[in-house]
Amino acid sequence: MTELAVFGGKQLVVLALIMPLLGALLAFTIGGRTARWIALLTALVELVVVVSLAWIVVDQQIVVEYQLGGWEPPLGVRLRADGATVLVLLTATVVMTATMISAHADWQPLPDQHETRAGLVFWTLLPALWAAFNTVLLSQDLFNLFVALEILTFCAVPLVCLNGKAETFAAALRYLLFALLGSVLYLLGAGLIYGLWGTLDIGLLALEISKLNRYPPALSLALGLMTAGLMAKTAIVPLHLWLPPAHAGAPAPVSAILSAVVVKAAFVVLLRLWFELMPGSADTMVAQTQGVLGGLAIVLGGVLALRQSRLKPMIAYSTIAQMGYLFLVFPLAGAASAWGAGLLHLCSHALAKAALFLAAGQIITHFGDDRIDHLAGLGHVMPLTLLAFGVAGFSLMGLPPTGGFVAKWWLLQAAIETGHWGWAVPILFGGLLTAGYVFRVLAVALRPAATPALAASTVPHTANAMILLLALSSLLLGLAALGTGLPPQ
Amino acid sequence: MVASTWFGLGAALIIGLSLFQVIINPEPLRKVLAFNLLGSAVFVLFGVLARRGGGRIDGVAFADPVPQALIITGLVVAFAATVLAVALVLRLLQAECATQDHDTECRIDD
Amino acid sequence: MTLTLFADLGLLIILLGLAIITAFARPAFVAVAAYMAYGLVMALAWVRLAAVDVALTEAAIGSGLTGMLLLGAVAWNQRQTEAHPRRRQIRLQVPATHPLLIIVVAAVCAGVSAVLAWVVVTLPEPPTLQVEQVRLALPATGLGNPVTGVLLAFRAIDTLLESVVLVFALVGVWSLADDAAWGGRPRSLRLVQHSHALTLLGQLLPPFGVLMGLYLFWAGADAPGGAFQGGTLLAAMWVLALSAGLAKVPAVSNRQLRLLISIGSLLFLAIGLAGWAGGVGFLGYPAGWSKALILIIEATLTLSIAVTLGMLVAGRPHRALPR
Amino acid sequence: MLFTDLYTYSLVGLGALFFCTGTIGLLRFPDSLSRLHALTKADNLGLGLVVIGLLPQTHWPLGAMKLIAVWLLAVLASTTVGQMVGEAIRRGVPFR
Amino acid sequence: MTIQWLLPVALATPLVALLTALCSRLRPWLPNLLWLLPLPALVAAVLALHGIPLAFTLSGLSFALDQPGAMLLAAAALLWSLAGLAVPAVLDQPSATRLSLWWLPTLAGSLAVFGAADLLSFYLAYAIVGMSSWGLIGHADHIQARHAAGGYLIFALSGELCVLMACVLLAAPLSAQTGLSFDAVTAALPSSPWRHAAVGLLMLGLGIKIGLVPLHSWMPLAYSAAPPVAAAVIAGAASKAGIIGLIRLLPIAEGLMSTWGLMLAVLGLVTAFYGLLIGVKQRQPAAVLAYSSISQLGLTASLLGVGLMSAEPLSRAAAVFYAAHHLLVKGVLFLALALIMVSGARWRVLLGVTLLGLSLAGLPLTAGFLAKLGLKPILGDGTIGLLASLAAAGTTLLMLHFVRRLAATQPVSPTVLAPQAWLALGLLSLAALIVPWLLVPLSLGQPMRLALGLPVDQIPIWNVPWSLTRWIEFWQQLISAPGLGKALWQVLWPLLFGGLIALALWLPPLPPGDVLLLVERLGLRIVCRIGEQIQRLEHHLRAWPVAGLALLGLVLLFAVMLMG
Repeated sequence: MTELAVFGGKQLVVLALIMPLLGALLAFTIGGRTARWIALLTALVELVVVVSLAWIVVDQQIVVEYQLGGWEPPLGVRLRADGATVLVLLTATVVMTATMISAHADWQPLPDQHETRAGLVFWTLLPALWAAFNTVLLSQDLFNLFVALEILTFCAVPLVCLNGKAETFAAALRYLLFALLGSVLYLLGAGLIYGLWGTLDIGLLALEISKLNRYPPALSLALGLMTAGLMAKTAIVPLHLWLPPAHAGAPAPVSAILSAVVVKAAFVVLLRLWFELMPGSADTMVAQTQGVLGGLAIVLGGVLALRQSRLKPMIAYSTIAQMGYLFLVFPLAGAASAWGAGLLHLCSHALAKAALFLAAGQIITHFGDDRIDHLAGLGHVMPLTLLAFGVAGFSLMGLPPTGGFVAKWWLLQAAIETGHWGWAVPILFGGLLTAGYVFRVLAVALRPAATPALAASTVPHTANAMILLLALSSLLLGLAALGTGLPPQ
Repeated sequence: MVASTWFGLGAALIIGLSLFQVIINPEPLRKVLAFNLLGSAVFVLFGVLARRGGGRIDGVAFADPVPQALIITGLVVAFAATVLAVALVLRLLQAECATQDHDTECRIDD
Repeated sequence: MTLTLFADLGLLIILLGLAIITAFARPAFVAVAAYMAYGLVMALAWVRLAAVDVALTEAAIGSGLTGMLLLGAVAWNQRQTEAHPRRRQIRLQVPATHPLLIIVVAAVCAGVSAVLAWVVVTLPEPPTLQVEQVRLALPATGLGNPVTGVLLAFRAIDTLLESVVLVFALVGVWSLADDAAWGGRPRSLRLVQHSHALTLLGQLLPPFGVLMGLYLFWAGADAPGGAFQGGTLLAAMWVLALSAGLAKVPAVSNRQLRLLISIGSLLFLAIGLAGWAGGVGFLGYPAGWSKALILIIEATLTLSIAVTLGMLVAGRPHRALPR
Repeated sequence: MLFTDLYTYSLVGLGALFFCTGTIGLLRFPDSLSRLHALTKADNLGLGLVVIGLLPQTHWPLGAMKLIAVWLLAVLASTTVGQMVGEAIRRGVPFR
Repeated sequence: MTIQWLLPVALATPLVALLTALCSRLRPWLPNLLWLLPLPALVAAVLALHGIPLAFTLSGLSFALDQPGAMLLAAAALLWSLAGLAVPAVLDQPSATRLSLWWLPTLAGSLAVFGAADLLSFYLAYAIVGMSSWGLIGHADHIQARHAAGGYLIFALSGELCVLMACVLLAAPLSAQTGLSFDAVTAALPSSPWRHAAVGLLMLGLGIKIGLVPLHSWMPLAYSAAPPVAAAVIAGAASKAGIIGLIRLLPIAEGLMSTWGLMLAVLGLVTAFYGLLIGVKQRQPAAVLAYSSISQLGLTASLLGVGLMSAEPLSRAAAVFYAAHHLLVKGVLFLALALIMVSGARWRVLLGVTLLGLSLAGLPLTAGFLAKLGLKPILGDGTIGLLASLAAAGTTLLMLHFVRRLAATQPVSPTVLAPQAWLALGLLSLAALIVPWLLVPLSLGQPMRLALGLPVDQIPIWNVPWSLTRWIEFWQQLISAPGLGKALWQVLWPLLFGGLIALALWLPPLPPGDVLLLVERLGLRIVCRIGEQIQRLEHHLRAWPVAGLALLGLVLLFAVMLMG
């Protein structure tokens, strides 16, 4: 039974990688009105593939490996899907599918038009971004990861300035240049590592590094370059200059995917770098620094989210704060539950953040104003959207039984287990700040409207359904995690 | 000191120069130019590593083919990045020109 | 032996000089010109580093197309500042005027390059693991040139992603057009002033260039060359013809153009899937067929790369097609 | 063998000399047009001499053909560029 | 020894200065010289403490500086000098000169009374101090001053008459060859037939001087009417004449003194608590200080009484130290009052005043704490010990009340004071904090060792010269003493108890939900300001060069960390 599962897993891994790529190319080539349907079809097929892959990997407890082109790792590139990767893949798939369905009506060509600019670009670059994200998750080759991260950036940047507003061009350019700076440093690091051992496959490198007792200067410089480069792409505090304008300026579905999926890719590579390449690195100084930067991000992001006057910049800063939580996994890596906590927080944040941004998008289009102080009467006009906003906010805050809560709980457990009490402070204070800016919005929104009640404008039901689905799935994730009891190893 | 090591040192120096320009120079076009310089210097380092991995068969020097392939892929990716960056800069200039004085026609190519 | 060392050191000094001019020259035009020269001299350096394939790519893409793009952008920027002198310069950031900040940044950059130099000098004995493996595995692919072997057989996924990168970069560039101009023709290659000399060059050079491009693509299997180098040369010739006004830039919504752009990647994907279906594994080639399949892939790749690079240089679409 | 080496040294040296004169012309001449003249004439001639000097060193006939092709292309390119720059100067585009 | 001339010069300088007042041209300069005159006395006292015997006799009047006299003289000279420094700054020209006319005799008397070696010189100095204080009290030209001066005069005169009669009765059994020295007097007293009358009259006379309960009523009127800088010297130095009299003239003799000692102790304690009760009700800060003086002097008297009762010589040394400490602290409080009445309250000054006020009550690390520690074994843990602790708590309450009233005083037209006034206050408060620490090993050495359970070495306490090495070694022993914690707590609890009562009485009325409202009003402003700072910091962080620098900085940081 298991070798059938293994064979099936191998094929599904390849399909998971190729389907979105094929979808993007076809959507571009055929274009016109059918581009949207091609993309949606790809999304559904991809959903089926990933769900079955997830079922095989998680249920059968196996790790699927696939040598591309049949060549052994030092020569060829290896794909690998273990429990963690599949979970993140599944979350990303859910988020992408939900966002595509909720945005299916945007940028539609007029009856006389054959094709619109934004429509073609959106329906081409979104599946492309998806393919790049899948490659980042599955690939085990450092240079292949570089190319995938580059494609991710090239697809994300044009989407940021899709609406053609002047300030979004500056934001997109700053995002592109800073991401490029990060990936050039990453490339330099990968090159140095190749210079040392002549291979770029993570498995083989882990073997080589485990033989060392002290890191040669070339390896420490390479790891420094790669870590800093990837941190530039995850927008941790000192390097977060590009995230707020980009995520706030982009159209809602795009900023949902940027915050929920794109930012996580570089983090997954960082996790792989620090946990698979160098197991047992929790006590090094670097892990402590990452923890400190994470704590700083939580505080700074939280405070600035509180001080924003508009909805989308607030949610963008909240992304910086929540990414801070993920960086706390590094110093706590000694504990068993830290890895599971980081993973769960990554997934629950992705779902909740996507719901928040999509809800914000609906609020801007149908309520007309996204200044937080002017949201009075929103509860009356768009009750469902606000409900989704609230549920997603609770998950971010970490109220039981949401996924956010379980993640924070496991993180605290890890902090106690490893005896580093200090890390509990940012975790709890972050929760407080998050509660601050979520309730601030809810408080205003639930207030009766000063002006006569606006007509309850019709938010498209599919969009509402998708936002609710995302928010509730973040909730269900928490329940599922509670169900399993112990965090996955 | 083998010739390739000299090229490595030269590449390290150019990386330092171009990083300084990327961070300090405020003009976007000069930043993109510095990025290209940075990229080519990184690829020279790859080339040096390739040359060290290679050798000399009956008088004809050869280098490790894998980094060469990586460099070619890297060059194409860097070119794509440059094209996107330059297009963004020109579009930004046009948008800025449009916002500053609405009267003149800010066509990007005339 | 020392003679070639002097030649290399001379080359290196020229490279450093050009790099310094590129980085620190005040007028942008000089910087870009220095960068193009730097690219060409770098091609020589690649030959010295025994990486001829890379030399070709660097000369074509690194200095040729990139130089042309940057030159066009700088020229347009200068035309704009001359036409509207009082407009303030576009700044991506507040210029770092604080001397302390500049000194610290300079120090940190110097630190990074110093550590890098130290690392380069103290690199341990290089592993020849990969070189041997490629030499052993190459006959299986039927290719002579190891670089093409790596590119199209062993690390085929990288090349596939690379060809896709160009397509998505093109989509990114097109996305910057105005909504009204969608479907129109890119116009950035139209010369400000019609020039007879260019027309003559446009008529004389392209046939020779196309021949060279095809030769490069064909020779790529066994000697330095390949899809990218050939494709770039073809693109150069096409751009020359376009800018000389001998050919018209196709409209963005032109269906054939789209197909030409994505045919390379699509076919590569198709053959990969065929391998996957045929049990050889995705991007794997059945035993005897690998050389033939690789040549087919290279041919379509050359074609689509030529078209894509040409359209990339042509820029974003402008006037909408008169319906 | 001595004769071919001697022949190559002398011709390549002469070609290098022409390149030097071209560069000195570039630096010393007052206006752009005369500089253009120096460049296109001297450098092309210098290149021709170098190519002829190298002919015996390469594999006959393919290598020689390639060298000559290189020279012809260089001549074609420099004349076109010379023409275009000349027109630009005549039209009064200020060249810094 | 050539230095012998120092003591007479020290005692004579104020009188000589008084002569210069006759010439009108020099008179306006007098107030500026006031701070200079007590300095020779200070030097003499310091030398005496270092063990150099100083004595001289002048036609029947003999003066000598022994241990207690030198200690009190040093403290008094310091107070007179720094108060003199403040006089020209606080008072304008004509009244300053007028004040200095009465200032000089009081100074002379006060210095001489500590140096007196026999009955006659003691009574002479005591009379001079008594009479000239009248001038200082009546200095201000408003009715209350005249009324207070009149009252003081009646009390002072009757007091001096009683002391005179007591001196006569004491001198009666003596003959010419034994002289009137104190030792002779105390030796002859137990056997003399008029011993009870002499002691009673002596206690009555000196009781008026130190304000024991029925005889205290002049003191509050005098101190609140007198200009505060004058009140400082009277309350500080002049009133100590009574204490030195009790120490010198009452012999430690079994039997005779037990009844008088008991009476003195009881009277002292009653005065202590009476002073506290009335003092808390006073509104004028000067009056509060007056009652505090009454209470402290009462406590010292009770200390002497207990000593007399149990014939314990240690009590004298403790009383001297306690008096010296009270002298300095009271001087600082009055001087601070003087400066604040002119230039308005400043929170830094109030803080210093609170600190010194609480040192009276035994604030840890201050001289008062040492005094309290020294008193413990003498007063024992019985009822008297408990009462003494309660008195300490009362003193805390009184001092806090004084500070509250002081903070409330707002001069009608606040004028900027000359810097020398603040210099004087600063130096004096510094002295009040440090000098007692230097004097402790001499006086309180034995009782403190007893309190901390250390072995008591048997060297007699009086003629032990002061030396730095012995001082350091004394303190090293003390620090490592086992009983330190217990003793610390015994001194501390009254202080806390007094503080608690003060809080209960004077806490401003708070609205319900007090802390929350306070935090809300205060906290919100702070949080907003912090928020703005963080936003500005973050704005700088997002500048491109800074972000680039951070990125490369992280690269180097991580590389170095991994390499190390």
